[in-house]
Amino acid sequence: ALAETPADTLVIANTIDDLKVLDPAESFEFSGGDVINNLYDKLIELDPKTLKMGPGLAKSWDVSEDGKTFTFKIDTSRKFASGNPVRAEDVVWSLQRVVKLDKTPSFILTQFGLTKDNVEDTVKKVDDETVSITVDRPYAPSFLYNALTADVASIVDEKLAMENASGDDMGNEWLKTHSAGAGPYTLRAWKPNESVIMEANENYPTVPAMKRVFVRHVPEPATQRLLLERGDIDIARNLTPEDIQAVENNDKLKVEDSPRGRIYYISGNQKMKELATPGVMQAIKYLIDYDGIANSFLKGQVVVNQQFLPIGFLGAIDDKPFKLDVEKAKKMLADAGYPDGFEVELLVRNAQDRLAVAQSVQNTLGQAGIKVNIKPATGSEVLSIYRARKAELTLEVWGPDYPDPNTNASVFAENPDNSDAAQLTGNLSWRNAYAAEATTKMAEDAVVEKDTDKRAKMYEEMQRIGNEKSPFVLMFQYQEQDGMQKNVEGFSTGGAVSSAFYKAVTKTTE
Amino acid sequence: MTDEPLLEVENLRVRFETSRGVTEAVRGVSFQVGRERVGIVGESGSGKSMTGRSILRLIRPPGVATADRLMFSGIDLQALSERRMRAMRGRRIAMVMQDPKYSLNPVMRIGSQLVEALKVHERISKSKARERALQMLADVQIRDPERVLSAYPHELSGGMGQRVMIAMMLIPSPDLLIADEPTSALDVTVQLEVLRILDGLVKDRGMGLIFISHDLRLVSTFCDRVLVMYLGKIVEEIDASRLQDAEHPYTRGLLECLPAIGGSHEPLKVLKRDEAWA
Amino acid sequence: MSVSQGAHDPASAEEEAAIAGTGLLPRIAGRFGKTLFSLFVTLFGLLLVTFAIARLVPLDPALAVVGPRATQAQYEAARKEMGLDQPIPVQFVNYLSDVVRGDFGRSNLTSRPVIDDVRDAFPATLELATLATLLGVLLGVPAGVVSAVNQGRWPDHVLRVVGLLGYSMPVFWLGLIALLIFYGQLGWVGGPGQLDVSYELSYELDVTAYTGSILIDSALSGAWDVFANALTHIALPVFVLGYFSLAYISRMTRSFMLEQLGQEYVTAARVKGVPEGRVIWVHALGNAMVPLITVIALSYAALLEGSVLTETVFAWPGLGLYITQALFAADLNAVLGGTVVIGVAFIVLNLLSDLLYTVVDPRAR
Amino acid sequence: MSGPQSAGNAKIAVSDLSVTFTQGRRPVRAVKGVSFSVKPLESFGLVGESGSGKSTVLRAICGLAPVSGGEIRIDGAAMAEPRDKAFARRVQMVFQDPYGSLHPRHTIDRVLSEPLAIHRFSDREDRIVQALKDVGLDARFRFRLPHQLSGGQRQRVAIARALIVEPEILLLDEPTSALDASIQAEVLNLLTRLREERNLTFVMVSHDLAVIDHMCERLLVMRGGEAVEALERSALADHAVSSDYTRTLLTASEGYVR
Amino acid sequence: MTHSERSGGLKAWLTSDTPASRFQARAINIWFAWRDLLRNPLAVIGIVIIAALILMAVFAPLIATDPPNRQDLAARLLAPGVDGHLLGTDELGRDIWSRIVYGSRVTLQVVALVALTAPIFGLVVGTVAGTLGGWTDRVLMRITDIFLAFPRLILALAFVAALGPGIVNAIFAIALTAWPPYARVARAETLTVRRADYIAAARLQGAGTLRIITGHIMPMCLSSVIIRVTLDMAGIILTAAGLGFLGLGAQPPLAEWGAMISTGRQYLLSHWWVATMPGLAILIVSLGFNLLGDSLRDVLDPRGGQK
Ligand SMILES: Nc1ncnc2c1ncn2[C@@H]1O[C@H](COP(=O)(O)OP(=O)(O)OP(=O)(O)O)[C@@H](O)[C@H]1O
Ligand SMILES: Nc1ncnc2c1ncn2[C@@H]1O[C@H](COP(=O)(O)OP(=O)(O)OP(=O)(O)O)[C@@H](O)[C@H]1O
Ligand SMILES: [Mg+2]
Ligand SMILES: [Mg+2]
Repeated sequence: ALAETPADTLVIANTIDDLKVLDPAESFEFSGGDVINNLYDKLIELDPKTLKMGPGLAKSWDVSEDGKTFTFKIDTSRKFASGNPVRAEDVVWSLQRVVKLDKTPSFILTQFGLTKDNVEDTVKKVDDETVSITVDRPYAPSFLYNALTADVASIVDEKLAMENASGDDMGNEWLKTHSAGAGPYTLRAWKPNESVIMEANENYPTVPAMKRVFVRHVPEPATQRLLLERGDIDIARNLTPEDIQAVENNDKLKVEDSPRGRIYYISGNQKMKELATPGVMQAIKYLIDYDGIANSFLKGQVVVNQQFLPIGFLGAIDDKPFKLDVEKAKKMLADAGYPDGFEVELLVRNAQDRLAVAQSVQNTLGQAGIKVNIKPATGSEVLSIYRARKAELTLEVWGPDYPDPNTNASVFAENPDNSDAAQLTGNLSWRNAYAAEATTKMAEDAVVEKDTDKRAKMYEEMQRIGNEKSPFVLMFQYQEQDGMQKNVEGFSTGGAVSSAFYKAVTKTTE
Repeated sequence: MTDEPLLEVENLRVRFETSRGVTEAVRGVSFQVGRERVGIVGESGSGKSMTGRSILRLIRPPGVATADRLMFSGIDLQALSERRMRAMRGRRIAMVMQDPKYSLNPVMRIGSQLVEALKVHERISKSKARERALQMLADVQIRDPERVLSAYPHELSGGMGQRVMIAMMLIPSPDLLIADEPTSALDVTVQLEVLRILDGLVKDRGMGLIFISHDLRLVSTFCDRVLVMYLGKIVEEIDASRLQDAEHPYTRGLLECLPAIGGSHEPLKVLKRDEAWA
Repeated sequence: MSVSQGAHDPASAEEEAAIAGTGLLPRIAGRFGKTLFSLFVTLFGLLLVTFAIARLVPLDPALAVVGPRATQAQYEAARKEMGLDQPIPVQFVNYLSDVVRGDFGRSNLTSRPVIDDVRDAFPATLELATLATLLGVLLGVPAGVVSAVNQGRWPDHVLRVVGLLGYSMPVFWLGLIALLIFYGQLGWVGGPGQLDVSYELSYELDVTAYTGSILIDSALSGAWDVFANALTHIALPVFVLGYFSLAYISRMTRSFMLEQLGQEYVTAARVKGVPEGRVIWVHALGNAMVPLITVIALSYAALLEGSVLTETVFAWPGLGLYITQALFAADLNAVLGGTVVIGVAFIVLNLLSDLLYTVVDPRAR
Repeated sequence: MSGPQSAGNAKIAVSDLSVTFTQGRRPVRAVKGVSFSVKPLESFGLVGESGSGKSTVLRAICGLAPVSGGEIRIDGAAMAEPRDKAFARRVQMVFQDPYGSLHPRHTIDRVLSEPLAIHRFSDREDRIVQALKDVGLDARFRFRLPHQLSGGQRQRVAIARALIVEPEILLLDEPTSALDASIQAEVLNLLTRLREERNLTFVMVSHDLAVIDHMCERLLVMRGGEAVEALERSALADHAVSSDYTRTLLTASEGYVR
Repeated sequence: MTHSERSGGLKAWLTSDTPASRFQARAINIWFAWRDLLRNPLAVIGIVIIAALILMAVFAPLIATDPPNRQDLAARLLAPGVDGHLLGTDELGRDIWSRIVYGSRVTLQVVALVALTAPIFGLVVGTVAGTLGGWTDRVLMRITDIFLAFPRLILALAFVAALGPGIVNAIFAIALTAWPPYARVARAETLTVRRADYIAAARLQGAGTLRIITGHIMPMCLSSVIIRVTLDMAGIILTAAGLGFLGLGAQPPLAEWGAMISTGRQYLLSHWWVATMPGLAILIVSLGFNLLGDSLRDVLDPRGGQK
């Protein structure tokens, strides 16, 4: 309470230590998304409230008869924050740039058949107001449109970026720490592990009410709560259930829940004899105290979701076939040939909530005789082991990359080549040596299914098959609980499909 | 010179109470000192230093010193407040410590230490004090007093350190000087120089001197009177000149066990200690 | 029983001949040159060890850069770009030659040159460590002296227990509890971080970054409100770290003072009639200062390097936190760079304490 | 001045010995070209004031000082560098400071049994008991630590340690300067007796002419690292000395003259 | 005199000034140090705390009221005293008192192992460097300096990161970072004794370098090293706890005090006891070691002015 936050400034406490680059062609972290989403506009934008697609830098769009060529009409009245007008060239350059730079998130575009070699021809300026994208197969249009709402498809100010380019990096080095977008905000300052300061983009059609957004890195939830209670910040984004309870009981504050796209799961490596034995992974699915966890130490932070699609996605279903049932699981284990259980290692990232879940899992699996040894490791170590197919059980989290069901189906239910040599290191099924025979074909077909309803049905089917066959024990979907001052309105976390939006936020002063 | 003794000590006792038992370092010592040279001899550990220190009330815990009477030129030293006692120390009674190597502050220049000895007792300007210090160093036969003044203790030889120590204690012109083995660290040649200085002071200034040593031959030739200590007690008090006639077997033993140049090469006589002496 | 002082000083004859000796300055210069050499050797060793550890650690910097979704090809490309495909000795030579040119590489955690990151983080650590050490010295030395003078009596017991408590308290725990009480409950001090969020904005706008230290910069810029706010924030971590350093310094002071108070020159000073206060605070402490300087320098160095936990608790954007996070994120350039900076700081402090030592102790010249 | 003597029948022959220490970077020439020789079964004295290099000469014989010139022969033979166990069996030394020459944490028993162990003596138990008896120490001192002994008792232990390996030569570095006169007499008597019983050759250092006169047949006066003159014992009593320095030493040892 | 010890019983045997055997000589020394220690009230408190810690670790199953890892999600975050949970329960509904009791085993293990390894290694390095001097000294001390200049916690972190988290690795890492100060202490002490006459005497006796280092020099360095070890115990406990706090020490579900604070800190505002109780445990135990170490120095350290 040393000072109230300024009326035209939105102050947010968040953990942003994962923020490392702000170039939309490269950034692939949650915090990066929260920033980039507000610095850049894409061709197609999501509405902060409804999260439905609407025009962005493209006024309208269309798809050709053969379903392979998409055209976008550019809104040339828009300007970048630098004052440069938004041109068809910028759009073409930005999308080609992603493919050419070939950074991690590029697959979101390259999965449509765009390659370094063909991108000059497949992404083209038709005229000053029109851009066309030609894909290799007649994909479901919703698939491409959804992909284009991802951060990686942000439109970058070519002139500004090229002025700051070094070598042939297309401005990559400079854009890591600067912004060149047409979004509602521009980057004023970013101090790694400290803060991000954004200022309103004066060239944005509807200038946001919050002239400044200040995101402060505060790693401790308890600290965030204190800051919130003292009025030092407007929004606290990483509160624990206990803190949330306190915030709820505080009449100056409020809590807003929003489901996020991240999925909590445990996977069993099919290279391990015990885990590959039919019935074992199914038994484990009955050995998780889903409700106990969701109602105690993760209360409010997660909702039980036993499917690979988060609620909010096309094709998501709300089936919850599993619950803690030790007797049943014991029987299943006995049938599988392990009446006395076995010993297994659970790889888990060294974070508090995950360790708590791991300990609970250790406890309940132990009740059926499965002796779990928790192996905590840093994030990148977990990843190395996991990617090398060397994990046994892995407790991990998966976040969708773009708001289309394929983002999850392609990793949970599709495995084009289960051999070690294939090195499909980004694919969860491959990492767990799960061939996904029953669903691989379905997933491949679903992306070219033009009928959205039919497409949804296909994903529902894949999930049900997964429940029976996959070595993925899907447990929860994240839910973000933000504590905020009562007077803050219009803040959106982006729900399950996107990142935070600040442009609609207002603060009423009493 | 007055007849009244400068210092009167009666039944002085020093006890150390430690966890491993009680040690009585000095057990009822009485003597008087006038403006003369009084020697205290005795073997190591006989309580010579403790006697000297307790006169200045400088026995540190766990040691405790008591006396029936401790008078210094009419002042009861035991009755003085710590502050008044401090004024006595250095100014009226000074003590040359046993080993100059450990008795000078190693991180302070000799000059500062000398000046300090003056300044705690007199209001005196810095330059005046310096002058006096130079003079004092010259008095104790230091050849290059300027250089010594700006030197640190470790830069001095043992003999120079001892003379500096003497200069430091003499600079406020005390009435009584307790010299605790002032020459034991010195070569025979230097030893005699130092003694000559002390001798001069007693003669010229009328200072009283308590000369502590274990070297019986030295004490007998240098002092007027000798106190012989054994296990914390004075076993004999005798004029130095009459030492050859000493009666106490301990004193005699000490005298006889010394080898002498040109003496016989028979085994030396050894002292036979008698329980009754203690 | 101590080894008795030999009856003769074996070095006296020689020393008599060389009272004045060579001047202080050339000797210090000679020492300096020698120390400079050992500094380079130590630094080289430091780099070698750091590098070895960095390569031993099963963390994969390339993987950390490309992230979980990367394809094998992207991963390989990143490895190549970072030079990780080369043999390790070659990597080390490359790294060394970069470091010699002042290039510590780029942090993949922040995408900035490590040097820039360190330049941002170090002042925060320096501020904290300096103030904490100051507090530790200003309170710890007198406490230690009083304790020694009263050995075995109640002031000694009280001061020792207070000191030992500070030495026994996990800093991170003390920090949390202090934060809870003084910030959470009482609101007397600022919260975690270096400034209130609102002041952080005005810091961005009104304060010129002369040195990188918020306190100094805001004072130089005349932004006194920012300065005052920064003070309320630094107060608690300084107190927590300062308590720790106080505990250590007072304990060492006590032990050095006990040693000095038993020396003959102290008695000699008393014999001269020097007042007790001067005996203790000038004579004894003057000598105790000699070993104490090293102790203080070491504790200062330890604060510079070791406040990782405090920095975590107080969200203090300092070097310790930076390196720790870098370590967790497999950001090896940052770890190496930060470690080298701390190592250099340590060595420089050692050097300084060496020099100070020669100033304070004539025997060491 | 004593020139290099014929090493023919000398037990110890030191010729033109120089020792140079380096202190910091400065070289300190502690002994500058000293020569003397000691006949078998003789007791030889070294006198001089503090720092004159007396101890250094003894240490050089034992290989404990950096010899920069000259040579040392025992029974006409040069010695191994560094000194070996065989040397230890023949030459032993008693140090100046009884407080510093006994390991403060070793019991007397350990002090005496260690050399026996090193030289693989068999009947160690008996030898220790005998050694204590030889130097006139009660057996109950055997398991005490040095700090529980008086200076004279310690010096006896040091002597016992030196004699327990049955050497031929005993180097004595001011064995009584740290002791009271009364105890000095006991130790000197002890040394005299043991020398006769064991047929030892002594080299004894002291700054006290009287002690040297009492103990030694011949002596060398040293000053500032150099030999001033070599004398027979009888010369001292007769004041038949040639150098001024020796004369000063002689007068000084008679006490203070008003 | 000689027979008095037989008649006077143990006490007389221990206070005799004429020990009759090596064993008795040693026992007498220890006895007097012990008596001096007991005279010091702070030391007694320290000894009591450490004794309590040891008893707690040994009899953990008897003292604990619950198995340390028994979860009960329904009874999570109970306040101290509720439902018979002496110090309350943690986020998974485990009994905090029982976890603290079992945690004492981890703490004791850390202390014991580090105290056995690092000082011995440091002692060897320091005495060898100090005794041999020259190049050996220079090389060894340079290595020591490098490890000393290395940020300690970060070095430990790096080692743990390299070896993988876990209590054994944490102990190893702490030991690896803890030895340089011992090496320095030992070397400094060696330098003061290596010129002593008793070392020269041993040389003259024909003793080899190995014998001199192990038999003559090491015993002299031992007491400074032991004092430092006791004083460092607290630091070791705190470092282990710090590693636990950063998630790199003992791994779940093993009850380790630092890790308990770490998980408890997010409940600090609403459920203070979860982090505070293990914090107090660390505080008390390290205070115990500190009190003992500090007093031990007064008793053993020849510089302390006693004896
Ligand atoms: N701190 C102490 N604790 C116990 N006993 C002590 C202490 N200081 C001195 N003593 C004892 O006091 C006695 C007298 O000591 P003092 O220093 O007066 O002897 P001294 O005659 O001056 O001997 P020296 O010729 O060796 O200087 C000794 O027996 C010694 O053991
Ligand atoms: N280890 C050393 N390093 C440097 N100088 C030394 C060393 N040992 C002795 N000296 C010097 O050598 C000279 C002779 O020393 P030595 O000990 O032989 O004299 P001493 O005649 O035995 O004197 P004292 O009577 O004091 O024992 C002295 O000037 C001393 O400073
Ligand atoms: Mg004395
Ligand atoms: Mg000598």
